[in-house]
Amino acid sequence: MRRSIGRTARALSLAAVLAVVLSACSSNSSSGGSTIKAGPGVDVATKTITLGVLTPETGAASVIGKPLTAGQKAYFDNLNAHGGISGWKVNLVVEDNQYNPQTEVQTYNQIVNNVLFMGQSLGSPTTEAVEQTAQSQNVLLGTAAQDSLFTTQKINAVIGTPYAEDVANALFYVTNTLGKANAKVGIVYQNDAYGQDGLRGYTAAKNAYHFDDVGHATYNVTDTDFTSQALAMKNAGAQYVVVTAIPTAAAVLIGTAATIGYHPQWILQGPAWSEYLISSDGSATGKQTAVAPALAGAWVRGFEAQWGDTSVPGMSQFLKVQQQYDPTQVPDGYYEYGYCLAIMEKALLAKAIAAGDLSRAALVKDRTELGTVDFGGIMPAANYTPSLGPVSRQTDIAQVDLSTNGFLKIIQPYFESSAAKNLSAS
Amino acid sequence: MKNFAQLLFAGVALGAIYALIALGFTVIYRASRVINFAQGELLVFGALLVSVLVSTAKFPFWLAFVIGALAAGLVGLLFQLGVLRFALGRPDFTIVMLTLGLASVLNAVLDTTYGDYPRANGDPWGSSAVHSAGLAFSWVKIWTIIAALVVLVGFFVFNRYSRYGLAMRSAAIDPEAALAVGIPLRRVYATAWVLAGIVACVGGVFLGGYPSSVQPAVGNIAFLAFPAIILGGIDSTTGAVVGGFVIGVVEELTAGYQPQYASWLGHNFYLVAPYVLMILVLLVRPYGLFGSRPAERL
Amino acid sequence: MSDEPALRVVDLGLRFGALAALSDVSFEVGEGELFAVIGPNGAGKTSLFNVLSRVYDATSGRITYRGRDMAALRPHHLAGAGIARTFQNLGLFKAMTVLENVLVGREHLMGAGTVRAGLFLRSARREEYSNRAAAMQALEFVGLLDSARLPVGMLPYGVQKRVEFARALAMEPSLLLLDEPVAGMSRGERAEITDLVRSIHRERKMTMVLVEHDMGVVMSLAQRVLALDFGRTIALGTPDEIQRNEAVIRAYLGEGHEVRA
Amino acid sequence: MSAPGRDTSTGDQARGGGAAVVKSWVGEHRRGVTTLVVAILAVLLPFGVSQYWRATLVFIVVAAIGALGLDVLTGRTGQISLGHAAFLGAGAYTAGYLGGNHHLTAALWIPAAGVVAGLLGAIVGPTALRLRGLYLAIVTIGLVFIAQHVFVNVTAISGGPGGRSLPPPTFGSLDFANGTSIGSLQITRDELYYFLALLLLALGMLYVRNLQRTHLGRGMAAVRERELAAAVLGVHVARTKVTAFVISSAMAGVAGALYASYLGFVVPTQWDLTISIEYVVMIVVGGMASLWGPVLGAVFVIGLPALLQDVSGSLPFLSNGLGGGIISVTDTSTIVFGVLLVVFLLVEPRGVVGLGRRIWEIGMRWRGRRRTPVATAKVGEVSQ
Repeated sequence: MRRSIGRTARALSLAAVLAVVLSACSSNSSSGGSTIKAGPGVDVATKTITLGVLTPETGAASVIGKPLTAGQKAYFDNLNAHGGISGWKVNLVVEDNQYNPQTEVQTYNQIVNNVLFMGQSLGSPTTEAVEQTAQSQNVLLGTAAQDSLFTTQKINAVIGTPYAEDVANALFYVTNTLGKANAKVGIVYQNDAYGQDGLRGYTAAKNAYHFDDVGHATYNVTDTDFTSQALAMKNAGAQYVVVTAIPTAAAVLIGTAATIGYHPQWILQGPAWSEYLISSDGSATGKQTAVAPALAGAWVRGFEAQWGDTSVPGMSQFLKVQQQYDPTQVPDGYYEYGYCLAIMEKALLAKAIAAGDLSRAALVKDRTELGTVDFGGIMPAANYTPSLGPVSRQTDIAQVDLSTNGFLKIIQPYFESSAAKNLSAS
Repeated sequence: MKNFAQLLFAGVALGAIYALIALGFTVIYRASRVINFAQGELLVFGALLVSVLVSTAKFPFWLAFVIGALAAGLVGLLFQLGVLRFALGRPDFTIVMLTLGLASVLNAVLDTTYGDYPRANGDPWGSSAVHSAGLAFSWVKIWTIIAALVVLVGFFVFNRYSRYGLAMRSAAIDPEAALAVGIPLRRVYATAWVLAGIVACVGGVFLGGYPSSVQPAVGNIAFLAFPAIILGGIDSTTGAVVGGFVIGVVEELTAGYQPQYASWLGHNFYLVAPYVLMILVLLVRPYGLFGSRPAERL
Repeated sequence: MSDEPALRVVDLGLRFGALAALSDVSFEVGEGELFAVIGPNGAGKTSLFNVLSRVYDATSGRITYRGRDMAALRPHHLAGAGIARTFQNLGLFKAMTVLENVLVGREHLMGAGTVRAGLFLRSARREEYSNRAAAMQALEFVGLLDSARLPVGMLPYGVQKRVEFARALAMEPSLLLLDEPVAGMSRGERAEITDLVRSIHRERKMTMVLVEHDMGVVMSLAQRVLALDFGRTIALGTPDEIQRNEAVIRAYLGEGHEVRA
Repeated sequence: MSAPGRDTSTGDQARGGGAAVVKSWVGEHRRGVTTLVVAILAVLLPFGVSQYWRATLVFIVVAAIGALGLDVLTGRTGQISLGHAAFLGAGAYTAGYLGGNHHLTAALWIPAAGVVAGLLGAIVGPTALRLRGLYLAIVTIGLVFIAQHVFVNVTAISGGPGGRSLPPPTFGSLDFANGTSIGSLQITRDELYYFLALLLLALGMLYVRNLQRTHLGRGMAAVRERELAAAVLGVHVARTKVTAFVISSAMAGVAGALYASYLGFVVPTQWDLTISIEYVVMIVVGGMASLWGPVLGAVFVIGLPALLQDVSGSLPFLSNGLGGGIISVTDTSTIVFGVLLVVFLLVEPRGVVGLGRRIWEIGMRWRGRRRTPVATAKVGEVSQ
């Protein structure tokens, strides 16, 4: 009974939201004698800007897409509630790209005429599938994928550090910061674009710091057993193992290793981590999983600040917004990522509005001249220049700590390695 | 040597899962002469239900397990009664498509009800393991093998001695004849679908054991079990089981040794090794190791 | 009929594991002769027929047709070698029309490949139409001209049998093998088919081997008859001789009966 | 479309006249006219629809080409294949290699994609000869896995696991990426892809239609219905099967090339079993061994979910990423699709084509019923 009431309530609120969105779509770019130049998705009359979001809401990747979109939306909702960008409000139209290129193309075309640009396009193969069209239509893509190649096209407005730089930094931390110059290091990576990028950083770091590269092992995203990979690393005697994988795979790998009595220092790439690996519902209150002990102590390198660490300037504001708009959200790096993506887009829109030109072409140009965007430390500041390339090369290193809220404790704040600096984008 | 033993153990455990899935395929094939493309979804359905019963409803594992298995069987039954019953005598293609329909519906329903977060399968063993001779045998894997063997033995007993077992075998050999001698085909088919659901659930639950977890994606493993049913001969339950264990071991050993001894075969060759083996076998025996050659009709 | 036999079968043997379906069967069929093989159920008629039509390979002995060793022929070579057959349980393709079924019989006479046929070039077209004409004539012969475009599946059994004959004729064979053509037919249908076989033999002057259970049909059609039992020859001769043959009578009806033709 | 006319008129000479012929001649021409109308509508279609549907149309027509090929193998020759994805992929990478690495014109890489995939079919076909039914089906599944493995590891051509980008078709100065304009009429990238695919589909259908009217088509049907009987009647079973394999793979290759080029970027994991399955669903739902079946199947399998996605976006109880809602748009459309698939196949196992025929027959009967009373009335008048 209570549930059904809840439903109706939710439905109503949603209907309201939709109404706004639809009205925004229906009467777009009706420039009523105002001075501003407006592209599609811009309603000068009501001063609303509509952005598209192409993100996986279903399937395995929805574990990333849902929190990321939530964080992005929370930021804009809060922004709109506080007068928007000099009076302009930002709406999101969300479509499920199912992490499937064909669906991405369809959903892109479904909304492209009603949006100024894509506030989010999640995934590598998906984003690749619309890049060509987007370029020809000057539709900026808020690309949520860390593959280095996206940093080389001005149509992709990316944030954060590419996977390759990320790995290079982590290995710099081992060889230089910790002074383990000739540590025995191995890597287990997913045999796809993501894994390839991780491997690229690994190789770059190897050439720069000459650590003892004892072995590589690959796996497939459908694998259910990791005995061979665990044994390969164990026999190679790897003391540090870089894991460029998805969370479930990382868990099975590390769990299997623990069973056969192999406990190296695991170095998980950002996407290999999920709080659901530790707790049944991702929260501190949830039931601890069986693999949690095995994961404790592992390093997770990424570029999001530790959830709730108020020493980070932007954190308290971030938490306030999250409390207000997504009180049930568990600590999650992707939520932070989405929030920061929104910050970058807000900066972009602010620049365009200030220049009085909200046309698509203008925004693509603005992306290259945006300069530095500060995320209040929630993510390393991003720097947008006409020369393109990675907008950030910084990484932080967190350690899995079962007692911390969010289970991650930062042990090394943002830093940047020489190898990462010298990495040329793919 | 230690490596080999460790890999072999993992292979047998993985093989046990394949054997269960393969058995599910074979049961349906013998009854309706089609591949059941919903086998993977049935597996996920059962496993997720067990997981939720244990974690939220606080059921004891074994009770949840039984309920989950029966529920999965029920889904199979309902599909037979609600859909396939009306498709009796339709071309095989149509029936295969119907199982695909079931697959996509189940898939979306599971996604909606449970989401895609990994869940514990709820078993009592967790990460516990037996250590001896420098090898580690995790209890989940040991139980996986035991459970598989129990199910398989149970199935053979049922198949051999129960009234339905006989009925199913005769229906498998010649439906028309079976019908003629008054064997209730529909009830036989229904039984087959119940069994398929049950074995699927068993496979799913153990697949989700430590250090793995249960989420919709694990349903994909069903596709990897195909070589098992062909290797053994699709209409032979013995074949399915043998095939299952064989490809489990082959996959695991390939993963263990190919990278160092035959790296030219490329990364992740273990993924295709079972299929390569299957094709090699078929070149010699077009109907698998235990399969029966269908009578050529003029 | 010429003295050099068309079909020569020497010491033919066929065994399935321990079971001997045929042993030392020998006979000759002259050009243009209508030769019949009879025998009770399980006598080995069908086995013999399947060996002749290359469905089975003989375990021993040899078969030559017009001096050519048939063991060398694969089933799809038969048509090219001028040998056609009908099937005991109708070898028709239910999903096709009558005309298409008959045209399948002319497969070996048509050479257009995927390119010529796919682009429907003049040559392919000419080939297609000339063969349709031939198929139509075959249908005319069996009196089914008007059914040409009907799906064969919806025709009565007797008519389907005629279609099969039309197809056999369309193959333009020199040897026609008939596998129990009247099996499971009504008296009336049986008479029709008998007449059809007779007229084919008379007008097309082709060698025919008829395997049949029905004495009456065989006696009224065949010029010579081979009687089999348990895979062995028990008699070979003219219909009258066969009818009087003790072994045959015993084989068919057991002791103390007369065979009426 | 003059061929059907000739066809029967010659058949006509063969059977020496008769009203039946005239009727069938008209029948053939009614079909010709219908085809013409459909063709015209197909050409005008993209101008009348939204950008969303224009993109969807491209996917539909491209898929129809692949489905047409699969139908030759599975629908017409009865060889169940779940390996179509492998051939789609082969075509795609041929396109990428020739068009991307060597910057050749699409006039070359599109046919090349067909040829390469066809050759692959010619290699695979013979090994499949001994296998029947489900055994063949599952071996072809193996083909998909093996092909994916090759795609992942032949980095030079496939770009490795990271995938590769593909060029838009270019014919001389015409570059699909930029679109073009005829006089004042602007033709977008999507429209260009659509028309190219449509043209290739039309050619493909013409080709298959011709096959089905010649001995090759009959041979295939004979092999499908009763292999051994066909063999004894002189059908070269092995050659027929391999031929079917080659034709099917070649068409898949072309479809794959267009699909990949339209996406602009492909990763090896895209050519997986689900694509193969999707194609089988197309031919079964559309109606096997019929000319329009594969096309209608493609419309059903790709168009229907797209439609559901389109309409269900505005239903209040559906969540669309903005929070709230009970069930996501995708899950809803997946469920509805699954249910429709089941219901449809229970009601009409012969597929969309069968449904069409049924409606047609009903229509004829209705017309017949309407005419008869008029006729009798006339007779009445005369008799008075």
